[in-house]
Amino acid sequence: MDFVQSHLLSLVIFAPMVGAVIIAFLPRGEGGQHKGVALIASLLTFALSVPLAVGFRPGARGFSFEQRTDWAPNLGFSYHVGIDGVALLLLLLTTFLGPIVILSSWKYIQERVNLYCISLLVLETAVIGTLAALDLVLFYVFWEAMLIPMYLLIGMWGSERRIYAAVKFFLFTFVGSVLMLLAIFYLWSHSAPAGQPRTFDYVALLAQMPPLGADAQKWLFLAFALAFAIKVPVWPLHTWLPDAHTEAPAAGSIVLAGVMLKMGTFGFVRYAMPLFPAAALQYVPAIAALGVVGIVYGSLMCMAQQDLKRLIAYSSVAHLGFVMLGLSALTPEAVNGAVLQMVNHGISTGALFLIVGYFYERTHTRDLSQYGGVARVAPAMSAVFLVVVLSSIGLPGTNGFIGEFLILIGTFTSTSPLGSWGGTPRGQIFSIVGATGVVLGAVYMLWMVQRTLFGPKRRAAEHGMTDLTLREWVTVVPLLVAILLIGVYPQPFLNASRVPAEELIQRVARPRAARPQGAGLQRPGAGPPGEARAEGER
Amino acid sequence: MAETVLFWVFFAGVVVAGAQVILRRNPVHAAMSLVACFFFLAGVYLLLSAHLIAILQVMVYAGAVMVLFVFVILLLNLREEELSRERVTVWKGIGALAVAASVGLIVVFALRTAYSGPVRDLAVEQLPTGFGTVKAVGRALYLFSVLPFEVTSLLLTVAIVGAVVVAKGKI
Amino acid sequence: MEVSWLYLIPLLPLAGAAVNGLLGRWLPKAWLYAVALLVVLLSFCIGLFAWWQVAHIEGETAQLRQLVFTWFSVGSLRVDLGLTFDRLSGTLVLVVTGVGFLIHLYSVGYMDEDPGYWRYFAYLNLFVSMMLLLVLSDNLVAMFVGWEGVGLCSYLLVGFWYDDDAKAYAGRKAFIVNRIGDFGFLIGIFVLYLYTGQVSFQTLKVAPLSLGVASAAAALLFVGATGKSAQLPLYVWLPDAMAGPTPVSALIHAATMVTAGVYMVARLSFLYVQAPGVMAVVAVIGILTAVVGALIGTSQMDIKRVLAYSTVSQLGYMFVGVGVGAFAAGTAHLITHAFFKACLFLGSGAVIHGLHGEQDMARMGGLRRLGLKHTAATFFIATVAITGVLPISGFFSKDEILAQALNTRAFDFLTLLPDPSSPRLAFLGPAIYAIGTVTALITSFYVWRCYLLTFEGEYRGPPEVHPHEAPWVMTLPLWVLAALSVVGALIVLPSHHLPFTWEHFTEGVFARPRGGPPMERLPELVAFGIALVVAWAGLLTAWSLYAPGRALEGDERIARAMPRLRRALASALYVDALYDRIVVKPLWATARTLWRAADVMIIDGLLVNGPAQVVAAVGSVLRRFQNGDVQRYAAVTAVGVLILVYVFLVRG
Amino acid sequence: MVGPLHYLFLGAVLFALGGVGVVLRRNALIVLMSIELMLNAVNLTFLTFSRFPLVKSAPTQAGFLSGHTAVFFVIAVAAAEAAVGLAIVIAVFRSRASVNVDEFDTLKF
Amino acid sequence: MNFNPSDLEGVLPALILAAGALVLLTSEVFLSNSRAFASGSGPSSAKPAPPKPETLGRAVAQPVPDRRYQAWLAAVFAGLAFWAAVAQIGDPAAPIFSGAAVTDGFARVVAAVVCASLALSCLVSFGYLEALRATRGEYYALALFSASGMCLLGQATDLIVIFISLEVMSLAVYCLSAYLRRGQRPAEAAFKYFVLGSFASAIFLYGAALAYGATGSTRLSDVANAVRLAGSFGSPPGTATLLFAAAALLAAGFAFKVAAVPFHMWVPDVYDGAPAPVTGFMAAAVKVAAFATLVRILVGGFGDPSAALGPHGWQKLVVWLSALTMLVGNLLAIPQRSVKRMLAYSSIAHAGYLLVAVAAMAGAPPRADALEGLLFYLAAYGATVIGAFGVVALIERKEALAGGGDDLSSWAGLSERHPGLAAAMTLFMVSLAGIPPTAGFMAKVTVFRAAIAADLVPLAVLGVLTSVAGLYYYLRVVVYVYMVPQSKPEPVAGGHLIAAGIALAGCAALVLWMGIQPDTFARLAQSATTTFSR
Repeated sequence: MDFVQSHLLSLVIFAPMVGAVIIAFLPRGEGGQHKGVALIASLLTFALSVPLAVGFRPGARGFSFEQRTDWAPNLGFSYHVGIDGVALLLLLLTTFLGPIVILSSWKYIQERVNLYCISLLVLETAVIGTLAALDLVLFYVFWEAMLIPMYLLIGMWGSERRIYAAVKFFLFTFVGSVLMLLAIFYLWSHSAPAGQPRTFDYVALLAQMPPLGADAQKWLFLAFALAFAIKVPVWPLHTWLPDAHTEAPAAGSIVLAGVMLKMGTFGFVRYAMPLFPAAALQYVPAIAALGVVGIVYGSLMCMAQQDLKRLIAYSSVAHLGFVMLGLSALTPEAVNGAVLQMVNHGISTGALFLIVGYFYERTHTRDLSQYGGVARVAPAMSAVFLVVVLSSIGLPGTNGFIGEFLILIGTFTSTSPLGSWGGTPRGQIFSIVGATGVVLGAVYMLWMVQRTLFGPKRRAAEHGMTDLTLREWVTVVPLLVAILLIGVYPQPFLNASRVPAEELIQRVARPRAARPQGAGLQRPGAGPPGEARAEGER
Repeated sequence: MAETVLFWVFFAGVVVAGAQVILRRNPVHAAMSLVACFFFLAGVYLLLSAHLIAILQVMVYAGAVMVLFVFVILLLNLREEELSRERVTVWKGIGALAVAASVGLIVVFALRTAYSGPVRDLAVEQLPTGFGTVKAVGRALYLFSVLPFEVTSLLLTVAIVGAVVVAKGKI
Repeated sequence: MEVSWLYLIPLLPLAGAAVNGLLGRWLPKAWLYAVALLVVLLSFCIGLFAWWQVAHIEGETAQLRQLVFTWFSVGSLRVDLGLTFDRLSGTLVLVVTGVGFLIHLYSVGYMDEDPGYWRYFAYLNLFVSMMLLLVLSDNLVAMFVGWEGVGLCSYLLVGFWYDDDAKAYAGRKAFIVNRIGDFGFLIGIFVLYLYTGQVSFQTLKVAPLSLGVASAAAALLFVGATGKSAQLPLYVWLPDAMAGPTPVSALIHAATMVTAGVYMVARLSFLYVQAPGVMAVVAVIGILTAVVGALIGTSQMDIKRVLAYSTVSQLGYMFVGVGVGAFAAGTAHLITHAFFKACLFLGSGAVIHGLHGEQDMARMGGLRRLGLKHTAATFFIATVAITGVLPISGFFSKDEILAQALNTRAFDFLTLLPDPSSPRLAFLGPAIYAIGTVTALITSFYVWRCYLLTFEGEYRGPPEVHPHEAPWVMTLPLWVLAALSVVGALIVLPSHHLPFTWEHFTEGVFARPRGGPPMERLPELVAFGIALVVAWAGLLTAWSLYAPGRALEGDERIARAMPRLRRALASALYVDALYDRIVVKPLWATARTLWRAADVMIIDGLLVNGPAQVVAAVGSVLRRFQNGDVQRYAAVTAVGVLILVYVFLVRG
Repeated sequence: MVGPLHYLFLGAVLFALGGVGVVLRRNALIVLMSIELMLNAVNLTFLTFSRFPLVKSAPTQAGFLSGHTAVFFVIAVAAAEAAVGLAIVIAVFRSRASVNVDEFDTLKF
Repeated sequence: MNFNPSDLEGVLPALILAAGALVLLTSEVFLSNSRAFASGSGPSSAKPAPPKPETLGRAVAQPVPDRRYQAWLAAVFAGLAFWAAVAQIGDPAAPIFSGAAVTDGFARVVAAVVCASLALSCLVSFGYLEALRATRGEYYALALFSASGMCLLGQATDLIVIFISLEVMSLAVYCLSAYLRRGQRPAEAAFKYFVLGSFASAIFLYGAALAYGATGSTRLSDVANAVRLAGSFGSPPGTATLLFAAAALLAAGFAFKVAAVPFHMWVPDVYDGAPAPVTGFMAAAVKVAAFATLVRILVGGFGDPSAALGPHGWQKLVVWLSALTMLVGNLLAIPQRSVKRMLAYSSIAHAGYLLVAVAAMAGAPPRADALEGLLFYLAAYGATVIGAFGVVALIERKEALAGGGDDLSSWAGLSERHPGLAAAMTLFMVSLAGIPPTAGFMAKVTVFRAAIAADLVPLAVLGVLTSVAGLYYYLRVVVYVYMVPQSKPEPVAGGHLIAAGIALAGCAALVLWMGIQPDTFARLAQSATTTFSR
């Protein structure tokens, strides 16, 4: 038991991997067994991750469930894992989605099932590892280990243009990460004063790295940011996403949208911004601007799509634009909102892809013009779809609202990090433009809903469109519960991210001295730019 | 004085014969020119007091290697029409120029300036030890070049085996 | 006063919605009806109980409060799910649950045969719950939840018969137009939060605000109100929203949801009085909406559309009320309007029900004598109330608004431009009064036209349709509402001293507008006289054109006299087409163009695949160099040697 | 008086001739011969440097005549190379009945 | 006497390999005789598993002596030599044969990698040769000979010894390239390799002669001394320029062997034309030996920054070579349709990455982390590329019989026919692309980390960016293996898969091991650098 306690996080990381190894040794061609093992492994992972959530102290600074073992002392990196609130949330999201993902394609995937299950499980391990890693090389290993299983998922079980999409996905994300790798090396080589042992350890880097020059910081930040921005994806680095999503099988899309994209935003929170605070502060206006562009642009793109999955993919661009906007606003509201929005997007868009996957299983088309009248033949599925769509457009009472609201209000009140344009704080402009995304979101999402669910029955609905089966219910109910739970009682989630968010803001936006937290009022013109919001005058 | 004359004779011989090697169309002629070239070179070696090497040059090169060449030429039995005209492409020209230029650069920048001081002549300095004689070279060989010597034996084995394997009819 | 049971008021309908929505398909019909009706009734009873308590507390603290839980709290932002039951919200709770219950009851009859009845009642319950949350919430964010929640229900109910693309579209349009308004609402919240750090009404009330901030916040919030309450320029969704079942139109698009904007402005009266300029805008928008709505109403042939434009118009009156600072008058009209407009809509519903779905007044007529006695009678009463030909509820509440507009001094100190020398806006009040009076005439005209065309004269419908009266579950609510339309007059009697009048009752709830107490520009009795005359003028005009037996002659005469105007009005002044041309189409076209040009071509084609293709092309060109000629290879090697030698010897 | 430079120059010329031959001649056998020329040029250079050393100190025992031993080995290597080279030429000739170097272009791009 | 018998211990791996080669040669003599009679009366019963005619595409009825033990024997000798190298790994460095060679950690690691490559290659060759009915003792003997030459190259510190060892290695490899007599390709490859290789050795040798001229010795230590003194007061005035010329020519000679652009032209044709197992051996072992020697010459001979060469000496040049090599290698690999040829260009690209490590080494004393990185990279690349060519060998058998080359289309649908093979190939491709958790990634880590630490940031950036292009063509193999349905009906030639299976499994295990637990290898590399004898 002691072992379990002290290795809990590692167990969570590698539990799916164990499942994958078992599957690799099972005889081929026995479909049920593979899926069964995969399901058990993912359920076990989820079960193991529950104690993480229970044992987590939301107020604690630093990292919880830390474990540190020698890995390659001669090369200077170690196996160091641990989680903070943000990582915990995303980790839970991942383990939560794990069984759902495996169940989602239970029947649809009939070819090379073993490889499919292995890919999914390895992917899960890689994602969890990415979240938990506290050593930069370890992080990078997991980061890139995500690529291959995803690549196989898209390329082997995807639709017509799957190869193009898979290769594009791989290359695109790879371009960014290799530069990050170099930046990691640079950090390593400057991690200690000359003569002292250098380190890849994130905690140690934060604590003891000698300050970097402004120029170095800038380039390093850009290298990290590029890797993460591609993964997010930030406009204009997003074009791999629609292709990947469109061609991937449902499970692939769910994982991609549900957890993988979050690795990019997570990277910003965990690495790019805290490691290079000065550069981050310099670039947050640009990032925020890109986020806003992403929101509006992504929404407009959605309106031009005829392909159901492509539309949702573009909506991801818009949603993650919100996250980027929130992160760069650097106010407690916005950052917490952004973190929550990561989770929200994982649940909502994951659920969207899940249900669209069910559509596709039945109709074998993603073409919106083939759909229509689904609500008549599959009312329950349509209702679920509608709820998910509503969550996706941020209807109050669903999870989406909390995230978008916090991000927008946080951005609106953000002053110093984002600067101003001719006296108008940029935060306000960004927030207002970003809020148009809320309107546009309703426009395209409800348009999509109408095209699919409503209206007279069209070809797709005529073709053996059946309602949710029991298995499918099992997959959607947890998602619906999560959507409503976060929508109604988000506080536990926000508590988890509170401390990391504070630390991030502290590090980036208020580097000089610790300033009082809490109620901040800023009257325009009350202080020179760079002055943080003053305490509670009203 | 005789040395000078001999040198220039050998020089001309080497250069002309060498040039013939790369100019003659017929490989038999080229091979014969090469033999001539080797002989002239042996002469040059003698001028350099490399007696043993001069002998080896004649024996190994002119005697063994060139016989092998001629043997192969005859074996292949190339007919006249197969000895088609040379085609000098752009890149061949560039390559030839590059070779010439490289060597030229080495001559101009490295070799020309090498002997800026007084020239030592070991053949004169080390006369008692017998510069270049069989005995002296043999001593150097067996006392200080054990490893290369042994490796050379390895090399010759490889060459024999390799040549047999490659030239064998079919595998 | 803190109580712990207030949450039951919105929660019960929510529970009903959950039960009906999740299990409705399998529940016996009667059970489902019971659940749906009982939860609303229970809410009503609790509301009544609470109202009774509140009514007995004097002064500004006349309210019940409950902090249900802290919804979320981040940084300095703290959003509670807090409920406040004061005299304003309490009364609205009663209206919502009361009228809501009646409409539920009515729906039992109306929707009985629809296969989606369980869905319908779930939505309706949900709507009541959300509306109650909107009304009761003690802060802007929670209000926004209800605000969007009712929007959602509106979306679901308007598009209830989603098989019809047009109806689904109408629902979508309602939601999206509302969202545009909500956008303003959100930004308004942000502005208030930025400058005060607060979102709850209680603390906002005492927070000092500069004129600019107050104006910005008030204006932005009002944008939300224009969306929700169908004011210019965002009213276009409401007529289309008539695609939903008629009880829905009655409840959501007449009695409750669409008045949320008015409620919000009244709730935030403390904010609006700090922004007199915005109040002027509210009033102007209100009166313009009123007159536009009324004008369009004159030329509609669909009975529900007539009522829809009428609603738009009446909402305009309400905004005039709150805009001129007469919050009590505005909200009073809200209440009375809830009664008579619900009655009208339900009446039209009964007609449609009786005619098996017929909505075109051209195919109605004479229904009073064809058996729809109750319907005709109640419709008549409600018509009287709305047109004000007799001094019952509508007469007084509307007149009070117009009088207040005439007499207000809220605009006396306003100038048109920030420049103090620019013209003052003191004329605004009287101008609004004048327009409002004309509008009243038009209103009287078109509502009577509607009544006459529907119930009087000869039946013009197809002979195979046999009109029949609705069952008692439908007529009962009609009668109750008709009665309320009459009795409602009590609370709006123009006496400031009667203890039961609305104005008296809500003393202390609303802030006082700046500019001092109203001055009497016209004697009260004269104003009454004008109002009566105007109402009767409308009635007589309508009679002269649409008197029984004349069938549709009136319309034809108008069309002959003013063909272009008539066409324009019948097409709702082409506003929809205009929006389509300047907003909707360009937006979609932009999206498509941007996708093709920016995304596919520039970003993906040029910047992403471009380099890849260039690299591939360079590779496949370069490989030609590797032509298999060993001497070329040797030559390249020689060149390499040359380079090395050069670098080492010459450059080294 | 003939000095070391003359020998070195001769070596260089011979080396260049050999190099040019490798690059220019089509006949595979002549290409091999050219390589032999290059090796001989190197031998000449070795011998020259061996006789006319640049270093001021007296040659060490190991260094003394190491140029000659080097040439000894080079001759051996050259012989070995020639044997293998000719064998390969035979093999090539067997497969395509030609010794024209520029016709050996099955493998390309 | 300057010969010390204990010096032989220092060249033990080479000795074992040479001995093994002789044993194999001798065995062939006996074997052929005895079998010639035994097989006179029809197919021998001592042949338990005759190659299946249908898998060979050609029915050969004539009896063939059973030579299947040869591969295992060769592998055993390779293993012995490997063991000999590893057993000495911690011993102190010592010059042997009066300074003509040295035995140090670096040499031992090089020998170990070479021997491991050899062992794996022998196993890969087994099935290939059997399927083509081309097993001969000479093949393995030549392989062992060339490995022996490589081991010597790794420890030679005398230019003449380097030259001769180089020739031992090269001649053997030329012959191996031409070993098969199927179609025109092997002989052509061997001829090109031979001509260009000899050309390059001649150039190298000329450089050696010039170095000899400048120093009066062919010992690298003497060269190093001369470099240290060049241009200074005590040294003869002409020395410096001679040394520069020598450096240029020596560098050119080994730039050719390591396949640095523009000395790379031979690589694609030779790799393409040679039998796949030989190509794998070349790519892995020849590269190791060549880089080891390049390091010996550049670091050991010219490592000291002299006034004329600047503080980093040849670094700038290597940087340019490296940049060019990475670019050209990756660019030209992209349009290839033949996996073998693609791997050839990829090997050029990898030479570029290895040159990054060489460039990062520059300085006095040489940067240890770069040297470690180089060794690690070489080992990782070796394991990967032998595996990759091992798979190619299995795929290629059929085409090789007909004298053709492979094409991507022969790879389509491999994962359905041979999932294990497909997985292995994917692993190797992933490793070549440098993606965790594989050896290739860790190799990239060690090399580029060293480059960054040596302030070669632009080079490192170019390196990783070109590796993205690399990813593209590696992925294309995976695409065909996993995602493109099989178009050609015929399966991969089966039979004789045990040895190849062991070899591939070994390679895969190594690739994963180095990727997941690189510390073992990093420690070896470190011990190599701590006792690196300059």
